[in-house]
Amino acid sequence: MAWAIKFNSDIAMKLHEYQAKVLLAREGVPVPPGEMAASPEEAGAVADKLGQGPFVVKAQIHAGGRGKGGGIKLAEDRGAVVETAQKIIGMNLVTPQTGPEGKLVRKVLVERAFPVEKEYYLAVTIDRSRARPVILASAAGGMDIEEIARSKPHLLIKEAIDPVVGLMPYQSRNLFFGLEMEPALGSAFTTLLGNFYRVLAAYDCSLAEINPLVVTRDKEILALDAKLDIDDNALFRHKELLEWREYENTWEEEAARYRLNYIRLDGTVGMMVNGAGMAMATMDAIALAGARPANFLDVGGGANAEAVANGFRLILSDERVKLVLINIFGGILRCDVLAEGVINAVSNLEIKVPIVVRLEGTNKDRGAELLAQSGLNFTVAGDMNEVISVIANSV
Amino acid sequence: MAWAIKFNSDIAMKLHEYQAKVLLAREGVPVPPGEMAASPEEAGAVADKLGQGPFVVKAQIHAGGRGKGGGIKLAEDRGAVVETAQKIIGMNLVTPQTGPEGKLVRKVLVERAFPVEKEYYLAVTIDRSRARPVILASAAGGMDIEEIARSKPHLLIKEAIDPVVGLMPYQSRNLFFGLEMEPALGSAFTTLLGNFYRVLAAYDCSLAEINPLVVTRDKEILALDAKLDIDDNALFRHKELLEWREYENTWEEEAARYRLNYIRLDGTVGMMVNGAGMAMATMDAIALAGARPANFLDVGGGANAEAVANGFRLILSDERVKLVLINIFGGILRCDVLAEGVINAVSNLEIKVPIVVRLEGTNKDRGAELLAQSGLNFTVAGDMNEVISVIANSV
Amino acid sequence: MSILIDENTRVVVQGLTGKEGSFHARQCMAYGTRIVAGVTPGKKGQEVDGVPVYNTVREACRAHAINTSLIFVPASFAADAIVEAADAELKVIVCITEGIPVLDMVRVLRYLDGKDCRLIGPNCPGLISPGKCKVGIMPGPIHRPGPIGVVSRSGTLTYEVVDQLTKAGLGQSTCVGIGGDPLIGSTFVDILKLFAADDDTGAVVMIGEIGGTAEEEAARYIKESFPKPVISYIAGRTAPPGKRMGHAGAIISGGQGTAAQKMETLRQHGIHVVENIGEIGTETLNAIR
Amino acid sequence: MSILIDENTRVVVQGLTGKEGSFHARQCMAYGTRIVAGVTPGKKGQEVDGVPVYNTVREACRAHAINTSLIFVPASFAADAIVEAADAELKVIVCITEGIPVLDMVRVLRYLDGKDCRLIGPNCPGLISPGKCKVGIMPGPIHRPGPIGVVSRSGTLTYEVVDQLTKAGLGQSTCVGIGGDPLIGSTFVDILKLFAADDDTGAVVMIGEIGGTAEEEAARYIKESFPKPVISYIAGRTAPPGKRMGHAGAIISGGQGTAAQKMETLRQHGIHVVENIGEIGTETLNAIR
Repeated sequence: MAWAIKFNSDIAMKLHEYQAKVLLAREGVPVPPGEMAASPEEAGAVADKLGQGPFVVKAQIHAGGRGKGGGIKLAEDRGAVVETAQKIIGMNLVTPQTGPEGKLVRKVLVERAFPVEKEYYLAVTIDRSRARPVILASAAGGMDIEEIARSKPHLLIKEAIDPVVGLMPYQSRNLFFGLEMEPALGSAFTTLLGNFYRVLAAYDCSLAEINPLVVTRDKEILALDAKLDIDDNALFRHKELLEWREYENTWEEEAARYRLNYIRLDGTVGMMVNGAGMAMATMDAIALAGARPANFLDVGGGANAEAVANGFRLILSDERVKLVLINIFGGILRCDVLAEGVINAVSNLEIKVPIVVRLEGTNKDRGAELLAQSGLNFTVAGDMNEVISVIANSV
Repeated sequence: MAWAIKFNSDIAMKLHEYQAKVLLAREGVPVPPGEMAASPEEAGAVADKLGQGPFVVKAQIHAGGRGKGGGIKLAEDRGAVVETAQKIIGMNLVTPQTGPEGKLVRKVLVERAFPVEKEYYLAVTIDRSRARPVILASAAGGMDIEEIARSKPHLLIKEAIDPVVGLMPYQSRNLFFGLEMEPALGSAFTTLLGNFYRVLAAYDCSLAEINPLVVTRDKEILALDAKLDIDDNALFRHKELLEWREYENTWEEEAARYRLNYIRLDGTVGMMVNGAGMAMATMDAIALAGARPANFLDVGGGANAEAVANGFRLILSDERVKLVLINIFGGILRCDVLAEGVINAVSNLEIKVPIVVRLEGTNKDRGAELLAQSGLNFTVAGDMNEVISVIANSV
Repeated sequence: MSILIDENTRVVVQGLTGKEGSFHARQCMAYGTRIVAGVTPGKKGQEVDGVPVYNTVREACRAHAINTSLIFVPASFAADAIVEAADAELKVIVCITEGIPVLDMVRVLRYLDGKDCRLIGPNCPGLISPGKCKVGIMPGPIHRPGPIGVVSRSGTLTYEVVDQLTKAGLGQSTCVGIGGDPLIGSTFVDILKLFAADDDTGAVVMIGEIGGTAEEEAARYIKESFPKPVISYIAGRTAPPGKRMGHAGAIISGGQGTAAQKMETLRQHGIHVVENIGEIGTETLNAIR
Repeated sequence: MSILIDENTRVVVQGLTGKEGSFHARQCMAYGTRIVAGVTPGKKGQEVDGVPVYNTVREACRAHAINTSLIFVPASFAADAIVEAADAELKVIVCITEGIPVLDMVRVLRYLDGKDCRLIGPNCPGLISPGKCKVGIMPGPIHRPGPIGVVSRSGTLTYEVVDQLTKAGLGQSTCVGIGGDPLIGSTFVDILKLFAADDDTGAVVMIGEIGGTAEEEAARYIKESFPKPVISYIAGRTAPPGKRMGHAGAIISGGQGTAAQKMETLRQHGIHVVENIGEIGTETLNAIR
């Protein structure tokens, strides 16, 4: 169960904490008063608006563990807010989740800080094996959910939601009594839970997470940190969220413009394949040949010549690429169309790296013929085994 | 299927047409502009507000077939509206559904009249056998649905709604294409249908009916007449609708105040029973004895002495009653409690009619003893067969 | 044998601390029913006549072996209570509560579709396997163990029938009140199928009433595949059309769902129909001789 | 024999008049599939290569004997199309469409629960019983009739495998692409159960990939009760964690759902695991000898 969460959180557009809190607040989930700031001046203005401190200044990047990397700081007053924002904005924040290269901080969230009495974990996501939304809650707030699931499974409460009836009152009670919250908080918790669960459907979240959910010393319940991931496939019905889309790097942004399935990797073999499973299998074959792919590029089972040309140009523009492998099993995508695309792409380019081509399936002979006539310099591989041996000999 | 509709329409609080249209309009179902008027003056004011005629003046009673009884009249202008309202308000309207006694008209609905091109039937109710909401539609608009179901079943389109997915677009298409509406009306119809279906859940309707749904000469779709019945059991979550409650007669209104299940009938045997099934069986037994019940009165399987007293007083205050039958099978309701209730009820009353009592079940001996000691004059029946023979001898 | 409940039944009462819940739980225990836990949110730690109370059914089921629920919670919470019991995988759920909105029951019944769980009611007196177990609100003392299965849409009318059966020397295997609402968890046919498989049930008395088509559906099933004699009574022959006779489901209209029609259908399908409720005991005795 | 589709399959294509729908319907017909009707709302009366178009599936089913649907409608309408096909009681529904929102699939799968109907996909190439019937978008000519059942989460990778099988002299009984999404209508286990009962299937090639636990569940089922040899390949051994590899379901994270783990589990459950995709044809041949 625990890692089903992680999976689903990844097939999605990630929102920043401040964006998530805007949406949560819109549905009636209480969050601390606060606003995003893209500069120390803006941060100061937010502090003015919020009034008296203390405040908290939080780096807005798409990765967790920000506190450990120095991305979350308390600030007693307006002056400290500006000073802290100065330090955080523009820093390269390294956390356990960013990898050693870190992430550049462009924005912070400035909020009022609250004295916290107790922390909880609360999330809703899709349980793949049961094909249902599931609410997860734990009194071990602040911890990573996978860590809770591993080390304290008895503290993880799960409520699967049947779409026939939705979130039922008894399930709220299972969670409330399971978390052993103070009786007086029952109605506040139930209201929060109902509103929080509604966020899932309202924005097609693949993951909605509040961690920690806190009870303050004044016995208020607040979403102190929040994470929303939006199902990519459902973005067509949430067009207003598209302006929040950010890409990992300019490569992936450009690929998205061409509707190509591109992921940047760290090897030297540029790879163009049709079909996701085939692309993964080709990566594995490259590894068997002792090399590593520079990218994952799936032009799609039904790609046309234009998609092929765009993909090929994208690969060639990557200076790390020392060899290009085109591995196509023609089904809907005919091999002659593939060849046309490749020829179009390179008509104005000087090719500096060796190219290995393997064409199989529909119209493979015609495709091979077109490539041969094009003057393009390339090596032919007859099947997957030949692909492996050609690459092994080239690196 | 057809008569499941009728059933469910009856376990409900009926709304007047003008009330139904208020709710439909609130959910986005287009209705003709109009308002309720309780006097000819008010009717004139509504006509002023609506502007240019022609208008239609419609008697507001809880029964169908109003047109046939003269309860629906066209009025060309304001003057005709006032005149027509004068005639209709206060009339005793007899329709095929009111019975020969008719119903007193207290209010009219004044609306703009529209030239109609085509009439349809549209309803949503609960299909008992499938335990689901079902949408019913027919191009034979204006007809009674039971009549359509009987004589033109091929014209009746049914769409059962699975609560897992709700009303799906393909079901709207099944209805739209099934009704053979003009293609240009597709989007207007789909929107109307979605809004109309939402009314069911929004107000817990046991029946929502638009008959006729019309296409006007200007190609507008309108709910020309509408009927909503609200599930009695769900009124607790629609308190705002309670002010619209009306009773058939003052007897039933008084019984409702005491939370008694009372229905006025046309015989001479006043009857007090605990439990609905037992009450029906006792009515049948009275018939076997050659008499007819003056009422159905179920004090409830778990009634207390107060409910019994209220029920007994209600029966005694009915001058048509020539004999009172108390038939109690004590379960939760103990027979001694029943006896107390009866004794309380009559302590200040002079009893002019014979009373037949049959007590069975819990504490029946103690109950009989209390009644015997009370000075009340009554006949004891030992079992249902004796009930029948005692009544047969009394009438 | 018997159906649905017996000596192995272990009951949680949802709504145990309420007036009705505590009263009837006491009556059931006095009859010998093993009521092992109660549920009332926020009242964990209390006891009712020695029965421990929990906040949720899940908690109760963690602490006790439970297979049956008896529900007394108010109508506005009853749908929730039924789903809570089903989610806890209780096999028999008896909902006494009356007045549940019909759209709530639409969702509940769809939820229960395909689940290994039998809902009795709502708006019903519950059920009793005389001498073994009572999970309901019927008066225990009128029942005797014996070969007659009883299934009924009505409450007190069932007591009348059972009383006559007992006085005629005919004990009962199990008596099931399926409830008077238009949407109920178990129909006549559902219960008849259980009686068909119960060796200790020799004949069945089926008490119907006006409204709906449940009796007609039962008649078809009985003729096709029910192997035991069935005696039936239909209440409401004199009920006027278009009026709701107490039970939400008991309304007749336009010549449909009438008692006369039901009785005719039952007779055509070989079922012994009793005209006079006062004679159902003796007629049953005659019919199964 | 074969599973799910054969000479008796009669198909309606939902979205027939679209570019993809008409192209692939033509390919299927060329392969010999009986496509008897198409559905596109508002296009009743049109024809596509002689196949009549209807406004609704219900209309199409009134005019023709249909038991299978092939769906090409856009993602935002696909959930509706699947439910429409199921409501018309079609027994096999093949949804090619990719990009259906996961919450739509939650409702669709709950709707299908307990219905006598098998959904293949979405986001899949469909299925083919070589020489008999093709209901999908795979290239027909690479297939040959024979004893190998193929089941796969992938599209083109399946073509690669089938091509190798055919070249190795191993024809296929039925090849089923179950789809790459996290929520799909039929799992490996669902399809394996059908292959288990199919006399013409002698062995199964199962193509898995990273993400989820479908392969592990299949491994358990195979060890417990699948009577035929299974050869498996898992794609994505070198995929980095936390990245979505094309298929919505193909992501690994935190040491879970990795190819290495899946391959280990499969081996432990007695399944022949192929390391090099280039050798799956020959290894299958060796494994079943």
